[in-house]
Amino acid sequence: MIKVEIIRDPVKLFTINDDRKEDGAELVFNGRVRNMERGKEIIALEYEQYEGMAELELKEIAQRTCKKFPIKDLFCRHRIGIINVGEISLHVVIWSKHRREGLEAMNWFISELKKHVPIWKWAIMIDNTRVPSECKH
Amino acid sequence: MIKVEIIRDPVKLFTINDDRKEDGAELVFNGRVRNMERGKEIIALEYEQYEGMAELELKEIAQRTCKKFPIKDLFCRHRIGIINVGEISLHVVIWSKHRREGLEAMNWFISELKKHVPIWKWAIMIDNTRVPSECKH
Amino acid sequence: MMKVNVKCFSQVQYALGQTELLVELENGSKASDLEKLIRIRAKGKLDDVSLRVAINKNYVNEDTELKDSDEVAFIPPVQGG
Amino acid sequence: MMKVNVKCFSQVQYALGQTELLVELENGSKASDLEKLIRIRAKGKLDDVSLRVAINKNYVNEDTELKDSDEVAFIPPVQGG
Repeated sequence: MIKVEIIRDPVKLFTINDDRKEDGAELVFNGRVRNMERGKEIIALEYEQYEGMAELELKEIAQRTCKKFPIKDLFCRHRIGIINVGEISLHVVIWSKHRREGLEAMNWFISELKKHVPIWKWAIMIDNTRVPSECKH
Repeated sequence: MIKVEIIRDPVKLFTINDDRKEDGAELVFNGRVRNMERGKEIIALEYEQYEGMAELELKEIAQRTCKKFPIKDLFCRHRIGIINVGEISLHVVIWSKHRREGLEAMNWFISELKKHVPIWKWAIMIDNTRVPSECKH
Repeated sequence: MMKVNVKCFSQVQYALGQTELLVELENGSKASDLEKLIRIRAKGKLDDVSLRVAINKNYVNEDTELKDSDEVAFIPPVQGG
Repeated sequence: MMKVNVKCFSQVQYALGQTELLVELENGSKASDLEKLIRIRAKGKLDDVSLRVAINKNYVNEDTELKDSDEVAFIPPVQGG
């Protein structure tokens, strides 16, 4: 199953429990806002999306990930708006039979997301100015 | 910081929060017991360790991981004893600046663990017989 | 003639000083024609910026013909994650 | 002569039917000498099993000389994770 959400509130982690009997590997990725941007201290990032298209693209990439790798379940929450340093901007959970395909799928999903999903960042500096982020990952 | 534990009780997940300001990637891996072993249904795996040596090896591999990759923090809990299908046998959290090194470190750490840490498995079948596990991963 | 709605994000928004604009074009115009117009309006500020085109929220080829009342976006390098 | 304590796990335990055994050896014996003894005692049941040696809970080379009261384990392929 695929779950994809673009949200404005702080990310709540997806519930994980012991109910899965066929997946030996459960992988959780949390992308968090770092306190430095191009060598300068920041207090937050502001994420801007192309409303509608961002979620469509994210869903399509999730579907492609589940076709390319032998996985059935991928859950993803991407937060937008102002996200303080330390907080989660991206939360992904992937379940797979073995760890290897889970790790590869996670890496691929996030790279594709970073290439295609129409979301952009502004850095909010310690003096509260707002400058375009140029993070090249 | 490195934290390594071999425990007998159900795995409690390590606490994660928004306090880290320098690590953009937080990766959690949970290895769970699958319901099939060599094509046959099982109800649990029993993990046996070389007491003392297993924890020493695990710690050394964690330290080598933090030298080989640019990461400072790796937490790991490995459960032993009888673990029911669906439950977590291995819980690992790695924090890194960027996702790529975190994913690579996770993969490397788990492969090394599977090569070197003196822990073995027995499969407990649905008729309650106990047979050596031959999972080749 | 037809009218399309251009959505502006990030560097495009910054270069044009607008989040949205309505552009009138000749029938049969392609996305690439509109991109030229947008780059001219940006007065050089988008010269170093690679743009991909989306029509009605889907990435398309630059050769795609526009239709009346299409929603068009020129997408600068994205930064999600 | 010296005595070493051999810990048996997994396939070794299964082959020997014991979790632990005390073995008397000539001074200067190496880990590889003890391994030969263990394999003989297993009566062929370990022929297909590769073993690594640990002395006092550390992996060592097969050529390592044993000392009195060493704790020795012949480690069959491990299965953690």
